[in-house]
Amino acid sequence: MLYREAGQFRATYAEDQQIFPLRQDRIGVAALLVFAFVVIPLVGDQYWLSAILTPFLIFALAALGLNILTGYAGQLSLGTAAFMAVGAFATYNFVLRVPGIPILVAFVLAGICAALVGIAFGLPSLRIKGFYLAVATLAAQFFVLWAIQRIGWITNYSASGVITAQNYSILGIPIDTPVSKYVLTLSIVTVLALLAKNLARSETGRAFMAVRDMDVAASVIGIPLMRTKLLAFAISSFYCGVAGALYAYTYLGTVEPEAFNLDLSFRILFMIIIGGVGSVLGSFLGAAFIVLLPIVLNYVVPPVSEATGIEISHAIISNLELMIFGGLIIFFLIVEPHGLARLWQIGKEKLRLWPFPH
Amino acid sequence: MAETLDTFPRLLMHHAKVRPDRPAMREKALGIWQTWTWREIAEEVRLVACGLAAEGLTRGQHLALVGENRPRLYFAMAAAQSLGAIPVPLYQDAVAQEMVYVLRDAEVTHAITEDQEQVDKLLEILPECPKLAHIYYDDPRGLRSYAQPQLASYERLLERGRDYGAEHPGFFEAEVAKGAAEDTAAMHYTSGTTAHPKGVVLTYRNLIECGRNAAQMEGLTDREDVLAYLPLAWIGQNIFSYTQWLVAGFCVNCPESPETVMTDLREIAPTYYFAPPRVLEALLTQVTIRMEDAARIKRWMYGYFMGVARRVGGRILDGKPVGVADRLLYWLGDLLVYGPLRNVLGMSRVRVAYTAGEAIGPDLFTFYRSIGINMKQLYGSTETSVFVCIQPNGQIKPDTVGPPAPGVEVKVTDVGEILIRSPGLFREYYKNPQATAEAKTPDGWFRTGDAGYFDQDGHLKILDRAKDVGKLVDGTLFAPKYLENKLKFFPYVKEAVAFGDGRAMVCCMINIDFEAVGNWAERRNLAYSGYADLASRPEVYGLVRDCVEKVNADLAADPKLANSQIHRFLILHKELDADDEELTRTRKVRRGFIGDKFGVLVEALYSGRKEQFIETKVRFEDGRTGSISATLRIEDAKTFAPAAAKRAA
Amino acid sequence: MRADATAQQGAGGGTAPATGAARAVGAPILVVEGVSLAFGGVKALQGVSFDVREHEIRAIIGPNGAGKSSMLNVINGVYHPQEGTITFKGRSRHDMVVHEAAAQGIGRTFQNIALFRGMTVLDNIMTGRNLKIRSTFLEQALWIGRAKREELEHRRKVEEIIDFLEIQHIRKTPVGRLPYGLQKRVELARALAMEPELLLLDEPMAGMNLEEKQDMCRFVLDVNEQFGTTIVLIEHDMGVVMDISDRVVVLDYGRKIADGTPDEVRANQAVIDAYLGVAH
Amino acid sequence: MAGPVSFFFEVLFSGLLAGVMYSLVALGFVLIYKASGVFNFAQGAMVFFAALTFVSLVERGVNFWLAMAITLAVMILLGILTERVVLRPLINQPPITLFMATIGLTFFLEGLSQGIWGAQPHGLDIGIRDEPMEWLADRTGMFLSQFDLFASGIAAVLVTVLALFFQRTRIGRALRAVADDHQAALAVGIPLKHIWAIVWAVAGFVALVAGLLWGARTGVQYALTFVALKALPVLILGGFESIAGAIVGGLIIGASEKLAEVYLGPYVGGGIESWFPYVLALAFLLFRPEGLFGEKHIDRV
Repeated sequence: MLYREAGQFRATYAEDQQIFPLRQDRIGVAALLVFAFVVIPLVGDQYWLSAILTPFLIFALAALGLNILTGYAGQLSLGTAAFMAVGAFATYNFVLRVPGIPILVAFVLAGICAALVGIAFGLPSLRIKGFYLAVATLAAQFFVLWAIQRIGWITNYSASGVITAQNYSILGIPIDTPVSKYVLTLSIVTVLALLAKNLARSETGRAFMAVRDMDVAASVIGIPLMRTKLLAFAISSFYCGVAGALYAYTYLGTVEPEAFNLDLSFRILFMIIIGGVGSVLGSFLGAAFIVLLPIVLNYVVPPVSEATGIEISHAIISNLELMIFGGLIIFFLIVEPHGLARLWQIGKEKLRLWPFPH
Repeated sequence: MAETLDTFPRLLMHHAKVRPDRPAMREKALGIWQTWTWREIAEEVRLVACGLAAEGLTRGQHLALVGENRPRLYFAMAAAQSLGAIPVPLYQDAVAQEMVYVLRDAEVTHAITEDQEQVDKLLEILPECPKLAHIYYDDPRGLRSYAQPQLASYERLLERGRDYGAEHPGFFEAEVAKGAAEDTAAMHYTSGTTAHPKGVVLTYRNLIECGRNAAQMEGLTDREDVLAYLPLAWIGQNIFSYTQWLVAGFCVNCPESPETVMTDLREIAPTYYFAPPRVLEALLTQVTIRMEDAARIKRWMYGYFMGVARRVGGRILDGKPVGVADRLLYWLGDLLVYGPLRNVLGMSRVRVAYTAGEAIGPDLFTFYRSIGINMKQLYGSTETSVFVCIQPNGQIKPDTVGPPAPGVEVKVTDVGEILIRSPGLFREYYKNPQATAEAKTPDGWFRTGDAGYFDQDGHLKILDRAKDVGKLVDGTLFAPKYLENKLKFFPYVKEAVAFGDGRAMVCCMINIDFEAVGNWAERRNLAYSGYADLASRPEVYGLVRDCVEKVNADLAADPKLANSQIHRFLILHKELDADDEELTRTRKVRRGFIGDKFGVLVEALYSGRKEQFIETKVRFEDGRTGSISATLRIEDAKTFAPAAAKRAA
Repeated sequence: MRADATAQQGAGGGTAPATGAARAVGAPILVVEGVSLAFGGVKALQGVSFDVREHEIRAIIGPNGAGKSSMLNVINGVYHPQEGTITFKGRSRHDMVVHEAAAQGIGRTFQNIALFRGMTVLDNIMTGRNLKIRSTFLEQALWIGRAKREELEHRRKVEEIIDFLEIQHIRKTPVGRLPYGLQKRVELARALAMEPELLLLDEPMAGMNLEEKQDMCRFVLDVNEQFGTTIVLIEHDMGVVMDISDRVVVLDYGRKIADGTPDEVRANQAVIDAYLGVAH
Repeated sequence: MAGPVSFFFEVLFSGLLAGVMYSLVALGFVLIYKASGVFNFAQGAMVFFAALTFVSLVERGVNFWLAMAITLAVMILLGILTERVVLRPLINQPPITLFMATIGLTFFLEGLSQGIWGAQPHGLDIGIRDEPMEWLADRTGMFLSQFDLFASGIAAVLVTVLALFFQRTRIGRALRAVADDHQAALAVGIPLKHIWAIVWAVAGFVALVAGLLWGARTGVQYALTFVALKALPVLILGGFESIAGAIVGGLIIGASEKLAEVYLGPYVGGGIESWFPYVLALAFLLFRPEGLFGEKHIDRV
């Protein structure tokens, strides 16, 4: 209905292969970007910026990283948080030990560190698949956290392993307000999402998906499995590493290794299952869902509790949250394995075919 | 300057100079719309012309074009004209034998074909057409191992042209300069509902003046987009996708294949569109079928807003006063239904749309206008270079074809036949002075053979072919095409053939639309084994009877036509087919032929029998023939007394 | 009417001589010598030797379980034989490595369609071009220079194959939604996108109806004629094999029992026995 | 016999005994994997759920054995529900999907159990003290916990019972048949769906036993769910389909983990049990991807 496609024809392959081939989509995305970059910083209050939008973007980035590995390349990982931790602590060390290093360079280097760790823990993927591999990635989760906690040099010998992000600025502008942190996060996430979209529509993305869908056929047409899988681990870990760096530097400010525990890994896995496996959009939708659900529950439950007279404590709400997450995972796996992104797509198809049925 | 632009090659050179880098033609191929600019086309036409000259094509000779709408066939057309040779497009779906007459009559020496399928046909009849010495093909697929000396690829022709052009600098320009407005521009063979087809000789002046007048009237610019999807051999295709293309300098788009026309139409979304009624009918059938599968609420919404559109859509399009509430409703409908519908039909950008080639049912016509598409009727024929009457914007009446187009004189004889004099009038029938003399009066009027009259607003109303309009025994007017078109508005009815001239009542043979009725049957879990089986089902008879009776109710409301209600009908066991000569190649019903071929059925309709056995010969695609037989049921339909029916609101 | 038109085209292609003048069978491009393959105790192939000449269509036939698919899997390195050598384009080796075989110019389709189900037809075929892409993932992520140029160039190549196999209308459809016959065609397209010198087809017509089989035959012949691709195919339908292949190898219980032109093979007593012995 | 040697044995034995505890949890995984091909990540949550239910019942004054019976009933019900609600709709999906579903189940169960019984830790006393056996310490100089010994005994009994169950009963044989071939199982005459329900119920029972033993040792608290994580390397080592593998794998992991912690830990800062088993299992995987007792599968193309 909203999609009036008639007359949008492509005369070159470049037009046909652009990320958003439909004019309406391009307009929509442009409007969204204007809204996110201009309107939100102008009107957003501190709480929304620093407690909701910034973490949402960071989680979306981490989910995107996991999605590259799991959704596109088909390698399940339970160690996402570990790669984030590498990013966070590597950034800390780069800033600490390389005087005057620009923060963006530190982020990129931290991402590369995470990528290297990712490659190391991706090595077993050459011999093992499926949940064997998933279990193997748990090793990364435990080993990395252990290493950060035990190797004092990494945390600059802080007693409890806690680090505090140093002050930093970009082009002389100190990044110390919720707005500036939000805009920085948004910029990085936008660029990385764009790069991910580009990867997905080019040779690398197709190689990932080929390995995911049928590895024997992939190797028969000449896709080297080892290189492809390791590349997936590297790129995925890079994204997670940058997400971890942002987690420390634009969201929390002060982090301990335990912040990157297995629970966080699971949360990010949930984001992609609910949001949509193998979809860049899905990473954002899933992150939004997981970030917003507790907030919605906290808004909704107390009035219900008052109205019904049943006392619902905060602990119960957090348990309810766990149950809802778990239940939703099962629900989505059964009903819509491609998550919210697929629902979105179906809705879009309906609008494109309107008034005819889908 | 305008005086010198009096041949197509000169027009082409003009565009190449004035708008060299504007897209002139596109073709969907290899997944995208490959684009040629005017400059590129002019250059390619030059090469092809040189190549054809090198291969011996000279002034006055004929070049046959056989294939779908492919840019290269258009280029070849312009190339031939540059040399003063005359392009003769053939119907690409004709079987080989049907091509023999034209190829011999026009003494065709060179032919440009689309692909292996067409090459095979020409090779098959080569012994019967000794003059045909050169056959070129566009798509080399499968033709590699063909060794016939007459065959060469289009690429080879280009190569020859490159060499020839290098050897003869200035040759092309000199040839173009030799052309004159009175030269023959093209020859189109009339589909020939009777006897052999006749070659209609049209000059540059005929085509260009006609095309230019109409383009001015409709305000066509060089920004129009047109989809070329109808047979090249049809004069309309020549006018809209070639003559006016060169006159206005817009862009013509060739679809990927006949199967993808709907998708391609939607992608291009032409601004200038034309379709014979059967295409519009097929589109409406698609819409109806797909809406039937929609959820109930959507069906309701569709039904409701289509009602609103019928009531006020046409008036809004004509700029007539409409109440605020209705305007608001129509606006809402446009948002929810009409706009999306235009979008899925690929007609969002249409500024001017014509329906031509045949009379259109008023309901079908109104449907498109009501959803906001500026559809107009156009009256004309091959002999008049199409344009005789055009409905001007804002003065659209579904049952007339509008006033005469600029520069056209129309008069109606005492016996009701329409005569025409216009700059577009053909010069002659090729090598057929007798037919020319029959068709053209000494003072230059062309006898159309159509019956009609001017209404009080000066709009021409066409009844039918003059020879087809008849009278029932009681003297009531019987216009079979009018009835048939009313029936064909229903998605379930594909073709209808009405009989009644000199009879006491009107009876009708009907072809169901296999897809629409098949869909209907599936939704009712009605199993059927094929077309003949489905057509014989009592349920289907019931469905068709409803359609017939609705038509009758309508007819009863019109005092002049009330007596021509359909009393009896039957559903044919086979689809009427051009290969069996029941339809013309432009898919017009050949009523007389059908009356003869199915004589027993006609007799059974009027003798009151309940069923009738019939055996008919059919011809398959590959040229084999066979016969099929069936016992057809004949049913009565309810008719309405003229007084009992209320006038439609 | 349209389906008939295609069939007519098909008939036209079929009437053209299968061994046209455009195609000259050359020297052996592939030589298989003494290949034996066993899974645990099961002997799939025992001392099989044969050669494939450049530009020819070579068929491998045999009853179920004769080791035909195993043979293909050995040729392109999916299985590693215990004994024997494979000589491809003059280089002998004990066994192939899968993606190396691809790089050497061996393309392959599978008996049970092995398409990438989560991807569209276009993307599936594009994966066939992956080997030819030189840009790095970084360039691709940034969509600059070489990466973009290559992507568009290869798209054009792929479109030619799409056109060749007449699958334009399903270009953007996810392969999972296609009917079986079309999936087979897409798989062939993907293999063709590799521009292989040697194309291994594992039962390309299995499970197809007559019209689809005719189409597929026409495509196989066209590929052979137009691109000069050497083709090794396994097929169950004897009629098809005899019509389109130059030479035939017959396997039974992992051993070669006959080798020769279709006529020679048809007359071979061992072949007749092997086929009569198979219950249908 | 005091000194480094006896200390080594002390470490080794206590490791082996702890390993038995891992085996006990791994056993639950193996049972379900064998019968339905599902890698049930929620096994840990089931252990926690069982222990928490039991201890809460006992704290509310329910008799020990009655609490045991009620908990068992709850676990069986949970198993059946899981099969019905989660696994049956996902039948024929790729194993990795089922795996993720059980991660969802893990969260659901954690939320559910704490939602019902509260999140505060509980002590669980089953009458055996977790202290060294004096007579053993006196004679050999080794300090081994009598609780560990007791737990090992229970585990041994459980394994024996299960082995008998698999070998001797009709259902047991059907279960084994299922593991090999679903069609064959149908031939035994037991509907597949019943078999799966039974397996989930048995797994629930094993979870209960493991929950009681682990709960008695470490207290019943949220961290109990992590014992599942301990069992994973055991599974990789022993193979997903082998009961014997689960036991041997458990012993190896338990022993090597303790030994590594004692002899290697000091050099790298300690606390290496969290990851050592994984690294060990991974290193092992690279050489034998099918595990100790697993069968080698050939990918047929």
